[in-house]
Amino acid sequence: MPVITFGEAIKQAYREEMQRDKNVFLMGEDVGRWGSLYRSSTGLLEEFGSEQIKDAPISEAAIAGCGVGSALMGMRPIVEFMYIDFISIAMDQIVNHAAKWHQLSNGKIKLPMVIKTQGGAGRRNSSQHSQSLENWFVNVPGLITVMPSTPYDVKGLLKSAIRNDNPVVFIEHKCLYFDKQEVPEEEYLIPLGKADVKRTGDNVTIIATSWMVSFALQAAETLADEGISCEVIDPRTLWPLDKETIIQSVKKTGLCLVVTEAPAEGGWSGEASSVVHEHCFSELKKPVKRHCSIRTGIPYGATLEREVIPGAESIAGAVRELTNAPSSSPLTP
Amino acid sequence: MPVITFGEAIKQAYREEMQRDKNVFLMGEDVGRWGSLYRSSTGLLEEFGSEQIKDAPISEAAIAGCGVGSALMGMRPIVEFMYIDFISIAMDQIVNHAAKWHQLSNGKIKLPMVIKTQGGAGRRNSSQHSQSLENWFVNVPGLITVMPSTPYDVKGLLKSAIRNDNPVVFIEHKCLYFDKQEVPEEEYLIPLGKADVKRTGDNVTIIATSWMVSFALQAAETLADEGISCEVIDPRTLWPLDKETIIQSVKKTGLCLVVTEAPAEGGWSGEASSVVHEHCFSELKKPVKRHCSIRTGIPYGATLEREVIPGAESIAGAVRELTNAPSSSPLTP
Amino acid sequence: MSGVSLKNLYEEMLLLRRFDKLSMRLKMKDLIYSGYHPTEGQEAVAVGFCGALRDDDVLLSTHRPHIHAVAGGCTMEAVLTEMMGRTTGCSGGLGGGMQYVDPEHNFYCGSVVGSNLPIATGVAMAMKQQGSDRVCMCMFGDGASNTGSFHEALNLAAIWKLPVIFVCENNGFAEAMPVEEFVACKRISSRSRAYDLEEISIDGNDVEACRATADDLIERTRKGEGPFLVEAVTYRIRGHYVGDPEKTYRTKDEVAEKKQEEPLVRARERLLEQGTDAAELDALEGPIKERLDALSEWAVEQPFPTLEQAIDNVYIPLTEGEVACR
Amino acid sequence: MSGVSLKNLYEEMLLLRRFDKLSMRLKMKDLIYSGYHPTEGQEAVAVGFCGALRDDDVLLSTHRPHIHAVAGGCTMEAVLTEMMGRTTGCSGGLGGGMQYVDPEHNFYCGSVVGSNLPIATGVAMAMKQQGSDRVCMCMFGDGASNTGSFHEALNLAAIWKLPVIFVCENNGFAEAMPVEEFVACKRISSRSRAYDLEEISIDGNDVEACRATADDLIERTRKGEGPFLVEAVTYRIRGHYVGDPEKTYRTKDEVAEKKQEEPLVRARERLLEQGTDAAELDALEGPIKERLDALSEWAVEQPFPTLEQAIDNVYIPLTEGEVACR
Ligand SMILES: Cc1ncc(C[n+]2csc(CCOP(=O)(O)OP(=O)(O)O)c2C)c(N)n1
Ligand SMILES: Cc1ncc(C[n+]2csc(CCOP(=O)(O)OP(=O)(O)O)c2C)c(N)n1
Ligand SMILES: [Mg+2]
Ligand SMILES: [Mg+2]
Repeated sequence: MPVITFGEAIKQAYREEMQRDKNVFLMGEDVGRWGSLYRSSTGLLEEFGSEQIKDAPISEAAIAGCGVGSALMGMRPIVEFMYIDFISIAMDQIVNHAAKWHQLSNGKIKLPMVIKTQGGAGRRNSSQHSQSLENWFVNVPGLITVMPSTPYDVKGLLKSAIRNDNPVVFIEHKCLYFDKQEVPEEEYLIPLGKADVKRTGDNVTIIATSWMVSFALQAAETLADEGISCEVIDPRTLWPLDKETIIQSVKKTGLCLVVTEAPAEGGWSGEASSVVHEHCFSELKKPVKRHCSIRTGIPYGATLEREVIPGAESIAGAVRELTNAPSSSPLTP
Repeated sequence: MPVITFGEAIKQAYREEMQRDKNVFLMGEDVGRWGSLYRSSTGLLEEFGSEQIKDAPISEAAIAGCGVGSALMGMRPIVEFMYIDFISIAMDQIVNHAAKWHQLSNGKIKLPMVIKTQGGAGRRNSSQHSQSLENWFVNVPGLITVMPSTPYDVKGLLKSAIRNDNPVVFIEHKCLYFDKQEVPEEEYLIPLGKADVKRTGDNVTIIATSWMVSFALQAAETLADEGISCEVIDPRTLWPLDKETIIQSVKKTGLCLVVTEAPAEGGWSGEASSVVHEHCFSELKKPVKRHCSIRTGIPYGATLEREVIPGAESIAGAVRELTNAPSSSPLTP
Repeated sequence: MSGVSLKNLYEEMLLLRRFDKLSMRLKMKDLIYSGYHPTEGQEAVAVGFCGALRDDDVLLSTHRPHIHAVAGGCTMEAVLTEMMGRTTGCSGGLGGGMQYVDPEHNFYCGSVVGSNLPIATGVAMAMKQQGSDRVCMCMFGDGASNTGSFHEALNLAAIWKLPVIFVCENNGFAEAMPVEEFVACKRISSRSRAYDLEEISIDGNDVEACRATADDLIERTRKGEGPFLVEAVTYRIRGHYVGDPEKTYRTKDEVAEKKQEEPLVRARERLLEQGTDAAELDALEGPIKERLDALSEWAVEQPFPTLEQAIDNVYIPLTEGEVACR
Repeated sequence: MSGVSLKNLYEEMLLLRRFDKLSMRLKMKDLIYSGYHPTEGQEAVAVGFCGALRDDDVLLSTHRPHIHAVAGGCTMEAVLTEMMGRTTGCSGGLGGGMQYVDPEHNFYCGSVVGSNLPIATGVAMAMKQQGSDRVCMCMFGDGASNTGSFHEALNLAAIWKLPVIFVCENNGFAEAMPVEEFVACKRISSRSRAYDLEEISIDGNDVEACRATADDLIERTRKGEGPFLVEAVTYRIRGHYVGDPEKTYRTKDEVAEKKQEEPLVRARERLLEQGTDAAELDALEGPIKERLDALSEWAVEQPFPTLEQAIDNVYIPLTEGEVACR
């Protein structure tokens, strides 16, 4: 199987879906000439022409509106927002319109629209270019929210998102574009709404999203040497949440850590934690622990931003804390 | 003590603070001539003039930006967004600028700005005018989020918000403006960040926000007759959350219901529920239950919107479910 | 004028005038929920512009949509019962009077001021790409011309030469805010200059001028000469909504004066000048009254949506058999 | 020209040119993090406009702010070390090269395109209300003129006659997007018409024209004649950022041609014409080099902020003794 980058996997998904369906098009600032900020669409302008690859002016509200309007007319737009921080300008279109029209038409209108963006820290971009705002969408009825963490996943999930008839908010992470992985040449889809157990284990369940998944896996590796066996779950779709996979895991392990890059307070971590408590209360040995970014604007600079967000080491620390359980609830795998 | 409406209480807060400090001003669409949609500023244009009461064009981003810029210059703006649904247009200014500049100045700049709006269902305004979007702000570092539920509270909290040097998102509920209550004539302030126990009880803690508080109290009344004693907590400030008051209550009751008008998934209810689990795990007899709106766009019409959001009856039902505990954890007040 | 006589236009306007009156009555009886935004005085724009579209063109409106909707081809039944929250409404009674969609009649409206302009660009972009000669028309107010959405949409439509006609219905006010005070330029049509578009400002109370302009711009748009921005100057005779404290921003005299120039008065005067009999015009009222009486009787009998209808279509389930989450 | 000689202006531009070069070198060494947006070719606007302000005026810039900042009164030390993420930076090294604030020098910039325009209206509103004759100047690009924020801010400033000067630095591109293709009007200055403002478009490579226009507009703004929108036409000689794949959107020839007209070349030519000695101009380089060498040596020694600094000022605690939440 060829080893490709996350960015390349995105491009393959674009290419396959654009070939398959001429109604699929990508629109955003510099998605054409530049091929997107992280080069996930380089060459596609030449390949598909300006009807399917559209460079758009710096008009985030209009870009989103174009998505809504063209989806209404049977197109399958992928509208890209260069940084999730700028989606703040397009929220009206996404929340008040894209998310509402299917319902307002009693199901007659479909709005197959992918709202694609990237978020998170790690590239030293400071607080206006490094936010984790996924939670805004999770709480809005009518939207599906996806956060892929690997090249394999991003390809299969993006293809599903493009084919899905709902508005799907698809949030990549700026630190993942150059990650590499084996990705099959044959076509595959990954269903939305299905979590992936990225590592199986018995002592603790770690639920981690997006970039945090890789750190959770690293932490699990470290902890394995210490005799702590971690199961790492990547929900992939934040809503609808695959509760089953999560519940099954926590019923087995009895301990759960939720890791997000977004600050804990009022974030999706509260959702995940609540779901686990609601469904695994009697199996839980301790309350679910949330391990998230410090509640601060992401600082600029070489190293600080990594200190304010979770990392492999801090995750391992959080798991150790969880598993050094009081004698009343000993570690029984 | 005079009995006044919620709207009148707001006006009193405006008046007192505007008299006290000429730098305080209110700006928004039709806050002047009309005196705001729900009449909470009628007469103030005549009283304070157009420097302190400013009618603004339909330019939500500019209104928010005006708040940021003028606060920077030492003014104390109150910027009003007629419906919280339209704040979707101003998110960039609020999240990327208002919330960040104090930190970017290493604490030198203060941004004393009240971002005032109203949300929620109940006035038959349908899905683009009835949303509960408070959670967007709770997850953003740098913002304080307040949701008052009574005339007494709104006055004291609004005065504190105006005097506070942080950007404060102040969310009223469209169904509360005509509620009446005794409000003292003497000046008083209610500190931000302090929850209020609206009713004491022993069997169940109900945490409810905004309009939901009144339904929780009604439900508690009903349940009292059935021998179920409810403690009703109104957090008033969603962030920073008064964890102490909540924890103390749940340690006593051992059961907890969180009621919000926002849908549960990814909402603030997950935050509240997580906090309780994290701190009261051993005292809890059952997992915290979340009772929230159905995940749908608020439907128009005479009655449906009340069916998709929690009400006194459905809250009572949820509490009954909680308290009909399995024999292993009997109701022991 | 595509062969439509002034008398026909007058009759259509009259129908919309009476439809608005009926709606106001129903609002007063609390049979229409939410705010009702009356349309009295703005019928020429609705009939002139929205009525000029072909069936397969797309019309987008805003928070004051009902006469646009009816002039644009939606049935009065569907529009009225939507305002009344009944299942026979355009949106099955779930949207109400400011936000509903009628895909069959290519009509869409929303209650966030300015937001329909970006959507219109998307509609027009699809039309162009699909190689059709369809046209998108987007109605909005003077107040909406101050939104960022207006600007972003106009620029995008202009650089991509999209088949969309933006119709700014300048009715003098945005709620209580007089246009002179809140829109920085004297003619909203001068905003065209920011996009290298023609400056077109017309008398929005003159139904013939409206229709002629609409016909012309639609034809030119079909030929690929779009987009266009046109300002139609009219006047909002009623308050912004039923219950509006109008005295806070205008005098009764101003309104009375403006009533002399409203589209029905204007069209009637011209018809009389042209030799039409007053009695002939008065005779139009009877059938309209009958039709609206029947409509209203029918409307109040229509059912309200159920809770299931309100939660069924929030999103399209990912898997077969998945039920709406509660 | 407020008594500033062309030679002085030239020298200031030269300093900014070399400052930019130094920054690019530091960026290449990975001592500046995040994207670095070079300013070569745009010095006339910075010196002409930002340099014309009084100390107590307020200057707002955007994602390409460093020469605005320096011309506007911030120290090179604070600006450079901010880009390098050191505690001596304007924002203590927490903001980086696109978003920092220097309240002492009344300078503020942010990295969201267009967002500084609404903030400028707020600053100007406060100035007006406070009865001062201070002026707010807001720098932004051609690309920013397509944002909704631009439009909302211009309208608001115009209806309230605010003391703000919006300076659109049209450098030909927004990232890889050529202005001709993405801005619907030929001259961005025609957007003034949408707000009944004067259309002012000047040669942004002519530092004397820039300064003269700035002086004039600032004076008029102090007298209450604002707001103003001015377009200064210049050219971005470097890529949008260090590493920009420029060949995707322009040719080397185009850039070479434009280099003939860049502000330093232009000013130098004029100075020579006016009889200044070439050697005299060349002699300006030495002291600048020394100054920048010293700056750079000093800068790399400066400390990085601590975690405490990064989390201490997220918000002002509600109660005495409250600690930043972790
Ligand atoms: C973005 C937004 N801001 C505010 C409102 C509240 N609002 C409803 S109608 C209206 C006035 C609109 O004025 P205009 O565009 O002139 O249309 P008109 O009402 O005159 O038809 C306002 C401010 C809204 N619906 N959307
Ligand atoms: C709202 C927003 N959208 C997109 C971006 C990404 N971006 C950064 S700079 C830039 C181009 C800006 O062009 P222009 O305004 O002409 O300024 P210039 O870079 O030419 O100085 C873009 C699109 C951004 N920072 N903010
Ligand atoms: Mg109007
Ligand atoms: Mg530019």
